[in-house]
Formats: sequence, structure tokens, C-alpha cells
Amino acid sequence: MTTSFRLPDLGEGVHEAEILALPVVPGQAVREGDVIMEIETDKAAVEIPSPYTGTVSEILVQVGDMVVVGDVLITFTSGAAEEAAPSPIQKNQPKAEAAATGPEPRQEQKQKPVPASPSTRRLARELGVDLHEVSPTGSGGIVTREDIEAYAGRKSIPESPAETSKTPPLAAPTAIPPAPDRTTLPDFTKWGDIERLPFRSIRRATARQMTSSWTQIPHVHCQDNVDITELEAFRQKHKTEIKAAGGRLTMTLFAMKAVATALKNYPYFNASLDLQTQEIIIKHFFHIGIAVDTENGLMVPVIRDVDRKSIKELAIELDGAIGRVRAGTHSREEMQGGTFTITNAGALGGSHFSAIINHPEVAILGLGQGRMQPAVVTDERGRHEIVPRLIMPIVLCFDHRVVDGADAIRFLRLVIDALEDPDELLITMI
Amino acid sequence: MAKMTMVEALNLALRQEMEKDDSVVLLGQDIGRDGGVFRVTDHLIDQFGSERVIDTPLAESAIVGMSVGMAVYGLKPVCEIQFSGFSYQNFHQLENHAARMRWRSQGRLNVPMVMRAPYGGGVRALEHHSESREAYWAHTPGLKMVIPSGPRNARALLVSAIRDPDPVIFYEGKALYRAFREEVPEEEETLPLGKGNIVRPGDDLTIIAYGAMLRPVLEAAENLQKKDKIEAEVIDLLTISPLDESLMVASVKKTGRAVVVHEAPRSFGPGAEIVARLMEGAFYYLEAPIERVTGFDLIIPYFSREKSYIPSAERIANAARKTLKI
Amino acid sequence: MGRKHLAFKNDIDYLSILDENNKLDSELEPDIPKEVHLKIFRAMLLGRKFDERMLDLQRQGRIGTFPPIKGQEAAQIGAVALLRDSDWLVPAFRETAAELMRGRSMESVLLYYNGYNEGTVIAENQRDLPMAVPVASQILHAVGLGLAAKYRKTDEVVMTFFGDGATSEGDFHEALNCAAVYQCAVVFICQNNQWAISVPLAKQTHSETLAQKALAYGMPGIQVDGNDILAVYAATSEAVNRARSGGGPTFIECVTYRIMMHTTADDPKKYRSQEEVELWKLKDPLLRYQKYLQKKDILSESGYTALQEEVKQEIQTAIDRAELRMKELGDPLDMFDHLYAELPPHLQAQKAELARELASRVEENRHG
Amino acid sequence: MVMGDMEMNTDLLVIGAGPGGYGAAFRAADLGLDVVMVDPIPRPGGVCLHKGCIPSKTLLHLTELIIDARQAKKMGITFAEPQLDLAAMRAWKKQVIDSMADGLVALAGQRGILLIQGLARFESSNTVRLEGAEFSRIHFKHCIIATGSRSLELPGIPFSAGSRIMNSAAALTLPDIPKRLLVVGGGYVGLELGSVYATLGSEVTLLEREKRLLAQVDTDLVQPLQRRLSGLFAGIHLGVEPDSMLEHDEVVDVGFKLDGKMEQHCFDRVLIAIGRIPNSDDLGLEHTKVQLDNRGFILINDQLKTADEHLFAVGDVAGGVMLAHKATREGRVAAEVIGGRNSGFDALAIPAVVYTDPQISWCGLTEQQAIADNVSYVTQKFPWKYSGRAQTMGMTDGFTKLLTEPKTGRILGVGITGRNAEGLISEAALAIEMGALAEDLALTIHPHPTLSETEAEAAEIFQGSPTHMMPSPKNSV
Repeated sequence: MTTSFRLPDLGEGVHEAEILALPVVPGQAVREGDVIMEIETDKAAVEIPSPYTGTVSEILVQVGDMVVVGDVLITFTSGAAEEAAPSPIQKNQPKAEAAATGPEPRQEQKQKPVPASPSTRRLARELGVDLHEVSPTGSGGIVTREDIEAYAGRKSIPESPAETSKTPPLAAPTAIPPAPDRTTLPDFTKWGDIERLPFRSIRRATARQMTSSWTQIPHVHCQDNVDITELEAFRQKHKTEIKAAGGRLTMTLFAMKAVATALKNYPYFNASLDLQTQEIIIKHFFHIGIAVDTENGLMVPVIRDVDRKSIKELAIELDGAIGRVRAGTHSREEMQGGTFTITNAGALGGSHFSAIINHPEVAILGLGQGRMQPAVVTDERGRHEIVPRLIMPIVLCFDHRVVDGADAIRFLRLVIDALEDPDELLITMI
Repeated sequence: MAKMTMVEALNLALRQEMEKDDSVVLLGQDIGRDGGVFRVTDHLIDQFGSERVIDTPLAESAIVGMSVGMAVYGLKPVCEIQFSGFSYQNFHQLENHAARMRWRSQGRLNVPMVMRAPYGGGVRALEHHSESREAYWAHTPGLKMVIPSGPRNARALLVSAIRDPDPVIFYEGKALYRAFREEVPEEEETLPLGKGNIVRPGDDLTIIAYGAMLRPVLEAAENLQKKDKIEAEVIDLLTISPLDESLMVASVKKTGRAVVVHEAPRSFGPGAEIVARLMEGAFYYLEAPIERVTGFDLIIPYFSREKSYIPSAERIANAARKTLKI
Repeated sequence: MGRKHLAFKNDIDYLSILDENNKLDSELEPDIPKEVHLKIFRAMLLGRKFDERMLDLQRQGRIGTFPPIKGQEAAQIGAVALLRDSDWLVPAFRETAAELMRGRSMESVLLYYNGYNEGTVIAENQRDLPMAVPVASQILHAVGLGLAAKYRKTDEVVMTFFGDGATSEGDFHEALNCAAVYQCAVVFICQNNQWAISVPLAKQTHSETLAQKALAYGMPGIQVDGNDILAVYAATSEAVNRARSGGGPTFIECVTYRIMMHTTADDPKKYRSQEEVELWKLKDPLLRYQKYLQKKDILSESGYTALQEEVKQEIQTAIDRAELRMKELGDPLDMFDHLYAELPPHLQAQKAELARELASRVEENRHG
Repeated sequence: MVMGDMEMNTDLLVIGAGPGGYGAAFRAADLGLDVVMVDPIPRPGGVCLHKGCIPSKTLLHLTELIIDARQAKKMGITFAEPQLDLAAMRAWKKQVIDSMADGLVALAGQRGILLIQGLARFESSNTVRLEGAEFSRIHFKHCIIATGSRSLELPGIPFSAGSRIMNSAAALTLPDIPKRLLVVGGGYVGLELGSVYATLGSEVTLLEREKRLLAQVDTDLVQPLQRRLSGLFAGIHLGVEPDSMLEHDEVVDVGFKLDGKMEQHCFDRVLIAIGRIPNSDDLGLEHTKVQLDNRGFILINDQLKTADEHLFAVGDVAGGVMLAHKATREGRVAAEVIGGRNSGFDALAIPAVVYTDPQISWCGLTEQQAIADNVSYVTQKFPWKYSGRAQTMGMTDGFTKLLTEPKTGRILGVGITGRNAEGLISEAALAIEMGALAEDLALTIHPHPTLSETEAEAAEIFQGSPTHMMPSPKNSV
């Protein structure tokens, strides 16, 4: 019999992908685990291993296609009865329905029935558990309710279609309906040559993410300046040894540490808002995303447990991450799980700007370029004088639904103090 | 609550009103033994006898003319014209008398009658059986024009119509008679005449319709939501005259766009009045010209072609898209 | 098989008791109490005098167009005289005399012909319908009333008037047919005054009589000399008694004549000869009745003069009151009243619109 | 309707109001679906209630009384020969049917299900056209086809009302008690109705083309019944089928070969009970994507879904064993699937009962099936002559048989022959569905004296030590 391979649910709200490569051809025999295609999702490029052993009978997609979870990509001729995608997704996909053929014969004669009570069998069916896979604990090899539940617990099971259809995935970007585009664009060719490029994958993901964030979250921006004269001196002093260790000592690193400390003091900045349950989710881990500009567009690798790592460790880890995202060799996982994001426009020469929160996070910190500026300094005797200092613009954008301005100021103050006084920073780091 | 077709719901309304009030009498062709050609009065003669469920000679003018007399006497006649296509033979009785008695007698006499008639196409009926001419009655001062869109509101509106002190023309969409069933409570339910309903809230545009057109309109609204992410607000007028102007205007002020749908021919049809009211009430809020999706200015064709004449969900959805393009 | 004459349970009679030469058929003479005679005569006289006076008023431009009734007094009063207060009268538009006898005020008549809605108001105690202009349409209302009265199990009788022209209308047919089918208590009084505006009876129908149409509906029908008050009275009392006792409807054709024009806006000379009119003037119902009463010593010479004076006065007071009333009436905004039990929003808006316009008019007048 | 077509829209249309149909309709309504059910018979119940199971069991109950009364003679009580009042018997049967049918009408009404009398034919995968109903057309989101089956005719001999050649439905109307009745077909219908008429006084001859009765039942289970019937029937001819059949006003002439030579026999009536065929031919299924097998059964998967995604089929028309209780379950499963539940038909044991005297019932695996599929099994047989209860009733020629898995003793199938086998089989069905072991059955205390003990004792045989018979040395422990 033929089996269709559908784009599996890759989790994390990923619902579509672009086909990057198709190393197999119709008629080709593949073994389970062989790479049959390479796809790029919103989050990363992934290689897809074949779930079956069999022969490729038909390839229904081409390189460059955008495909949606549940779409049939390749069909195999094999003995495999099971379909790749769990049934709920097929249900939501008209294409899948179309692909489905006539009724298969009744199961009865297929395999020897597994001993289990009718109610147990019903439970198994609803949890999508194949009784043959479950190891029985009942007398004389009878499968019990508990066996099913245990098995289901191990392998995370999609809910039955009845439930899934009820609860729309609010967190998923798709949940935000883009306002109907009522503006028809003029014909630009009237004024000169144009080029039409596909609006897809990372570009599109960014667009969707930003739209949802901007339309959903009431943003508030706190601008300020940081006197990083001392910190810069400190950086110059230590950057060679860090370089030796295989990292780059950047302002971003100091900001990460300062932010980690601030997040500990103000946990509401390390949170997410769950509108469905009407709850604020406070995260007890501090994974900070760093906005990286790549040729494919904006990418945000996440550095885990910033609070528990030394500047040096972070420097090395961050440098590696940046290298991977620019090369496109990063994994999906390292792009996930951030609790706060830092974006540093300084390197590119940007100064004052505002940033959009990386939903579902609740705040983002932006750093501008440090420039020598005249500053008024007051000495201990209270005398003022104007001296050149290295001043860095800094901006904190936060979700006013979750935190208030006062806290934001305090949060920002904490960060600024840390950055203005390296010793302070070093102390809080410990 | 029991599930009922519109036919059963109307029957329930008549039965309960007759039980409550002995001044309610029915008259019309074939409404007795036969229970009406659509069975709306089925079995009422068994319960109330031929003095209250009166089979009349084949004479539309007599049915309405006698109703006027009975109403003046103090009864509440509910007469059935077998098909609205034949109600032109009693036009003058409504226009010259039913609509004017209260006014001519300066309130001394009134005509609390209801004229029920099936209207509209979509059931592959023969000619003269599929017209939608509600505009005639809506255009006649002194009459009220009511058109329900489903079993439950049909029942509630008929009860209100019977109790209304003025003559009410009550059109029943043939296509709705048995089209679907709804929970209709046994206990009494009424709906105020002259008040419409928002049956589906939305922000992108307002679709105004009534009677049998509600079904294609709601289907269109679904498709607009699914395919175009367009949220259409749907207004079910329920009463064509007097119009629920404030409801329509408020909605269009909110959405800025409107599509008006009816089965009746376009020119001088209810849509013309509805659009005019919207221009008067919401002109400065409009973001696009108002669209009308209606029957064409033709005699409704014999049934092999009627599907193309009657507004379809697709035509309605396209009109909606058109208003949103601007 | 074969062919045979079909007999119907009803035949069509012609009834005349007091002919134009005042010959009396005492066999058939109805026994009418003195006071009733006087009541009837007074009503006929009032009808005649009021009609004449209205014509003057119209000529003076003090009222608008109206349809005179002159010559049809007996055909109307002879019939309504038999109604009780609990009975119903459903008139057409040329039954002013009958309406007055039923209690309609002369003011209301004057108001109506002066273009005031108040002119179709029915008095609280009165069970009549306002006059109906669309020919024959009112006949069905009478049947409806009869059907209702039957459902309520009362002995009320409904009497409806219409002209010879109305018998060509569909509603006439539908009404008589339904009344017969339901056997309700309706008396149909046809004022056969020979002319429907310019169309003579001969062009209205090819039947020898209008009364015979009753046969087709299976109801009794009779043709009477409509200018013979005794004949109209006798035939109607028979019909009313039949109806009241559950015997069903009757159709009475009163053969009379429209001495005057259709309405004051019409010129009969255009379509009928003066000779014909003169011929009918000789059959005048009022004069005939007056002689009869005098011969029976019910009405004395002096009594007649007094009565004339009384009636004249009554009319004058009515006219004065009407003209006074008209000064009070006439707020245009009243036109919005009584269309519906409750004025719907769009009409409230329109009423306000008119109010504003009127206000501004007043302004203009003040300034210029 | 005088003018035009009345159309109706519904979530679920159920065609056929038999046990499959109303099972589906009721379940669907309980799941909140808008349901319309169409059937040519005014009240629900289908063949089962109106001309099948229920009327036949009503008659079989009466004949059982007669049999017991006769049986009582050797126990010391003698009844007079029964007086038959056919009219009264028909009335009794009608009253039973009416009360059940009215009950179903009420249940449908309370669930808001619309019952329409009429014939439905598909116009497309979403619409049917109705014949003889107030509605002309129904549009549906899903449809469950539960049109059941009808009696198979002998080639060239169509059934007609009032004919002396009857199908089971006609025979159940009890037109008269024919002196000589020929029953063609040794399936359960032929045997049940044959017994009824034989007990009521007909001289019954039975022809079965197979070499044995009740072909699908294990031979050992049939033996006791066959012994009994050979006494009750005038003749049972196996491997014989009618070659000619000619109906006259008073009689039917039938020709068939007995041991090679053609014979002509004369009967007052003939009952044809040679099987049933699915009602799938006149449904307009050609306008849908539904696929049929070569015998006309609708192809479905274990969710009762046909090849057409909108259409489901349950009961006889969908093949499998043609039994009411199987149809009902299928109907409920189909309704649940349509209602969005992840349901499926996975019954291991569909019990079957032959209501003859003695009765035969079985469920799960049969021996002949086990052999066919070469499933390894062992049997435990407990003869009823060892059952106290059977003794008290004088019903000792019967037995209870278990088929068990050799190693574990898991119960795979059960067969019972004897009085009240109908009541005993349910415990067996439960045991199989629960995946119970012979031990479970043996350790479950059964009341004494009852026939149910025979199941426990059969299970004890597997344990190697039955109480009321001697263990056979080989599997004693």
C-alpha cells in the first residue's frame, strides 16, 4: 500500500516551511532515517529523515515551495500502515482529505487482537496509542488502562480532534488575523523597473512576529544615556585575553550580565502574558536572546542561563552562536526559549532608536553606539565641569500590560548603574 | 424545547394565540381540512372548528375585505393568501381600507388584522408563485411589513403581528418553510415589530438582509471570514416597514461599509430605501459606495433559471469584497 | 337525460305600493306607526334640504366637490329606518341622507367636503363605517361584519349600500357569493339610480334587472320602486327580519334616479337628456310621501311648514358650527395622527421636518 | 405540497430506521447533532421490530410454552392439547410491536429527531431526493446508510403478497397453519420458523442445499438441535434444493431430487429462507463515491466510513454478520465519528443466538474459524447432563463449550446449546471483550443451581478440576 509523508508538526508554532532541497527521486528506495528533504522553517533549516523504509513513489513538492504542516510532500510504496502526521492535523487539512483514498478493510483480521477491555481499547484509540506497541502488565498479558496512560505519558500524544478543534492556538502567530489589506498597490513599473521577490520564510516570519507584537502589545519606551567611559576602558583592558579564549568582548556581554541581574530583581520583566488563562507566567530561568543581523535577515539566537555564566563563557558562547546563525548552521532549538532580548545597534553606528518586543517576551533592551560627548561631571566637592565622556544611548521597551513605568525606570536604572561602574557590575555578577 | 420547521413554528404561534384569545380567527383558501397548502394551519380546524378556521371561496379580495370587516367588528383575523403572487387581487382592500381605517376614522376604528402570504423563489415552483413584492406593502402608509428568517423568529413575530393593533403583512419565505429546524420554546415568545437583529457581529462591513436571504448572507459571511479574514456584521431586519433605521445606521457608522441584499427586484426595491436611510444617517462614515445584491429588474424567471436570479452567497461575498477594495 | 327547465327556490318580484300617481295598494301597505312615519319623513326632508343647501355652499365656494343625493331619499331612508342602533351600516358615498338618519352629524359631512379628516369620524355610539369611495369595495366589509356578528352569535344585522355601477365590480360578486355561502345577516341595498357618472344602466349590464343577480348566489332578491318609500320599507323590513332570524342575506334593488350630477364637478347635460330628468322629477319620492301622509292626516299643512322651518334652522346651526370648527381645525401636523397606533420613528422625524418648515414659514410671513 | 419543492438541511441524515439507523440517530442527537431519519415504515424499528426478530420471538415464546406443557407430561402434569386462536395470537404480536414502536417514536421526539416517512435516493454526496414525503429533498453534511437487507428470492420466483410461497416476513404474519409446509433453507430463520409452524401443527419438510444445518455454527453445537428437529419435522433433507416450484390456488408443487431421483411433492405453503441481500441497489449510490463489494455490500472502514467522505454505512447493508445488535453498535460508532469522537468498531465478540429448542448461541472464535485461520486453541466442553439446573428442567441434552488459548487460557470463543443459551452467552461475550482468562471465569462464583454454572465448570476443566465431572487425566493439575 502507499503511504503519504506529510510535513510533520515541528512544534513551537512552526506551521509552514520552505523546501530547500530534495535529495530523493521517484523510484528511489529509502531506509527509515535517510534524509529525504531539507526544509527551512521560520526558525531554522532542518533535514527531514524518512519515517519509512520503502520506495519513493511520488514527490508532490518542488524546491522553493512553501508547504504547510500536514501537506502531503512525498508518497512511498511500503508495508507501513501508519501515517506520519497525527490525525488531528489531517482533519484540518483539506489537501490531506483529498489524498485519502477509499475505505481500508476492517481491522479485525489485520492483526491478532491485543487483549484489553473495551474501555481500555477506547482510551487507546482516543490517545492515538497502538495497542501492539504497549507492553502489558495485566494477568496473562492483558493491557490495562494504566499501561496505556503510562505509554501515552512517555510519547506526547496529540489531543483528540474534538478538543483541538475547540482551542485555537492563541500563542501561534497565525492566531493574529492580519487586517484585510484593502489597499491595492499602484503599478510601480509606470515609474521604472521593479523586481518582485518572494516574501517568505525568515522575512515573512519576522514580519508576522513584528506585526503581532506591535499590534498586540502596548509598547512603552524608556530612553536614557549611559556613561560607559570606565566600562570601555575595562573592555579594552580585557578584550585580548577573551579573544585568546575564542570569544569577543562586546558591550552586549556586559549588557547581558547587567540585564540578568535586573531581571532577578524585577521578575515581571522575565515573564510572558497568557491571555487564555489570564495569567502572567514568571520564568525562573534567564535565557537572553541577542538580535543578530544576517544576510537572510534578523535572527535571535538564545543564550541560556546568562545569570550562571561568566563573561568569558558568555563571550565564547555568543560568538559561536552568531557565527552559526550567519552561516545558517544553527539548530532550531538554540533559537527558542528566550525570556528577554537585547539588540545592539551600536556596532552598525546606530544611536537613538526604539525596539519592538520579541513576543511572547515582555521587554527588550536596545543599545546605541557609544560616542564621545561633552558631559557635566560634579566632583565630590560639588564643583561642576564639562568633560568629554563616552556616552551610550540605551532604550528599554516594555509591555505596559505586564509592568509599569516606575518599575521600568528602576529596572533601567539598575542596568545603567551596572554599566557605568564596572566594579558594581562585577559584584552583581558574582 | 422542541425542534421545529418554520411551518410547525407558525402553526404553534397560531394555535397558542387562538387558545389565548377567542377574537383570533383564521380565514383563507384550503386552510381548514387541508391545513393550508403548506400545512401552516394543519389540524387547527380540529381544535377550533370551522367557525374560527374558515375555508373561504376562491376570492382574494373577499378574504382581505372580509378580514377588514371582521377586524373593525373587533376580531383579530389572520388571513392567508395562498401565494403572495395572488395578493394583487386584494391590493385595493389593503391600500384603500386596511391601511386607512384608523386614519380615516381618526382612531375610532382600527384593523388589527394580519395577512400571511408565502413569498420568494428557490423551491422550483410554477410561475406567479415566486415573487418578492414586499416593496408594495412597505410603500403603503398604514401597513406594517414583516418577514421572518427562521422558525424561532417567525413564531415570535407572528405572535406580535397578531397582537399588533395595526394591519400587518406577514411574508413567509417558501424556501424557509422546511429548510431547517430550530429549537422553538413551547412557552410564549414575542419579538417587537420594527426592530432588527444583529445576527453576526463584525467590524469590516455590514450586510443588511431579511427573510430567505439570511441563509446565503450568513454563508457568504462565513466564507469571507474563512477565505479573506473579513468580519462581516450581518443585520436581519425582520421588519421591512417600519425599518429599524437606528440599528442599520449605528452598524454602518462602525463598519463604514455596507451591502444590502434582497430577492426583490433592485429598482425602487427595499434596498433603495435602506441605502437612502444610510446615506442620510451615516454618509460621513462611509468608506465605500454601498453595494446592492438583489434580484434583477425582471419577472423572476421560471424555475430552471431561478437560481441565477436569486442572490447567491457568492454574489454577496463578491459585493462585500468589492466594497472592501476601496 | 334530456333538457328541462330548472326552477330556483327564489323568484324575483317587483314591488310597488305607492305609485307616482299616489295610487296605493292597501293590500301591501305596511303598517307603520305615526311617529315612525314622521321620523322617516323628517329624515327625507332633512336629506333633501341639506343636499340643496350644500349645493348652494358649493356654488359659493364654501365647500368642495360633493355628490348630491337628490331623488334617492326614499331608497335610502326607507331602508335604514329599519336598522337598530346595534346594527351596522356600511355606506358607499351617496348615502348622506341615510348616514344622517343613522346619527352622522351634518358638521361631519361639511367638514369632509371641506377637506377635513375629521369629516370621516364615526360617533362613539355609532356602529357604522365611514363612507367608502372605491366602488363596491365596502360591500365586502359588510360581509366581514356579518361573519363576525355570526361568530359572536348576535342578532345584529349589517346593511350595505352601493350603486348600479358597483354590480359590475368583482368585489360585488365576491361579497354576495361569500354572504350567501356563510349565510350571514347582510342586507344589500342597491341604489340603482340609472347612471354611473355617464354610463347608463343599459351599458352597465345586460340583465333585465339587477335583482335577478341574487338568484345566481342562491339568495332572495327583489326589485322595488326606489322612489316609493312604502315599497322600500316593506321589502327591507322583510329582508331585515329574515337576516335577524338567521335566514341569511337579501339583495334589494331600489329603482331610483340620480336627479342631479354625479358630483358637483360633473355636467350631466353632456351625456343625458333633460327630458329624461324631467320625467323622473315627476316621480319625486318626497312629494309622493308628503301627499300620502297628508291624505292619512299624519302630516298637516301647518305641521309641514313648521317642520320645514325647523329643518332649515337645524341646517343653519350645523353650518355655523362647522365653519366655526373649521377655524379651530387645520393644524397640518394633525395629518400624522392616527396612521398607526404609535407613530413610528421615521414618521416622527417627518412630522418634525414639517413642523420646522411651518415654523420657518411663520417667520417669513412675519418678516415680509 | 401543491407547488414547488420543499427542501430541508440537516447535519446528519439517517436512511433507515432499524436498529442500526435509530441507534445512530439517537447517539448523534445525544452528541448535539441535528438529525433527520427517513424510512418507508412510519414508525422506527425496521425489519427487526416490524417483521423480524421481535414478531418471531413473540411466536417462539408461545411455541416454547406448548413444548414445555408437553414436556410436563413426563413430570406428572398433563395439559390438554392447546387451542390455537390465530387472530388473538396476531393481536398479541401486534400489541408487542406497537408498544415498542410507539416507544421509539417518543424517544426520537424527545431527542429532537425528525422522522420522515418516505424513500430516499441519493442525488449527490450531499443530497437525497425523497419519494412519498412532504419534503422533496434533503441536504446533509453527513449521512448514515442503514437500509438493511431483504430476503433472497429463489431465481424466477419473486415474492408477492398473498402468495403461498412466502418469505420470512410473510410467514410471520401467520396467515394460517398450513397442513404441509416446505421450508427451503436450513439457516436460523428456516429452523426458527420451521419449529414455530411444526409446533403449531404443520407437517414441516426442510431442504438445505448444504450437507449440514446452520453452516456457520460448529457442528457439535448443532447436533442436539438436529436430533430434536428430526423428531419435530416430517423430513430434513440435506444437500437438497428445489428444482421446480409451481404455485396453484390451493397448493404448491415442488420438485426436488432425493438420493438422485427426482420427486414431486405437494405443499400447502412454502417458506423461502435462503439468506438475505443488502438493500443497496435502489439508493442512487451511483451518484456518490460509495463502493460496493461483489455481493452488493457497502465497503466501509472500521469507522464505518464509506469511500465517500460524507457517507457512512452500518448494519446489514454494510455486510458482516447480519444482526440487530451489531447494527446498533455500528450505528453508535458512526454517530460518534461524525460527532468528532475518535471512535471505532472493534468488538471481539458479536454474540449470535438461534431461538430454537434447544437454543444455540455463540460468540467470539468458532472452531471452524479457528481451524480456517489456524489459530491454536483448546476446547473445554461441559455437558449439561452434569448440571443440576438442567436436570431439574429436564433439559439435559445441551453443553457449554469454551475455546481458549492453550498457554494463557485466555477465552477466545464460547458456544452453548441448550435451553436459555440466549441468556448465558452474554457472560461469555463480556469475558472475551475483557480479555478474561478461563481462570477468571472459574474463580467468579456462579449461583447454584443455575445453567450459568456450566460456563464456570467448563472453565474449571481448563484448570484441570471441574467440580461436577471427572477431570480428564491429560490436563489435570
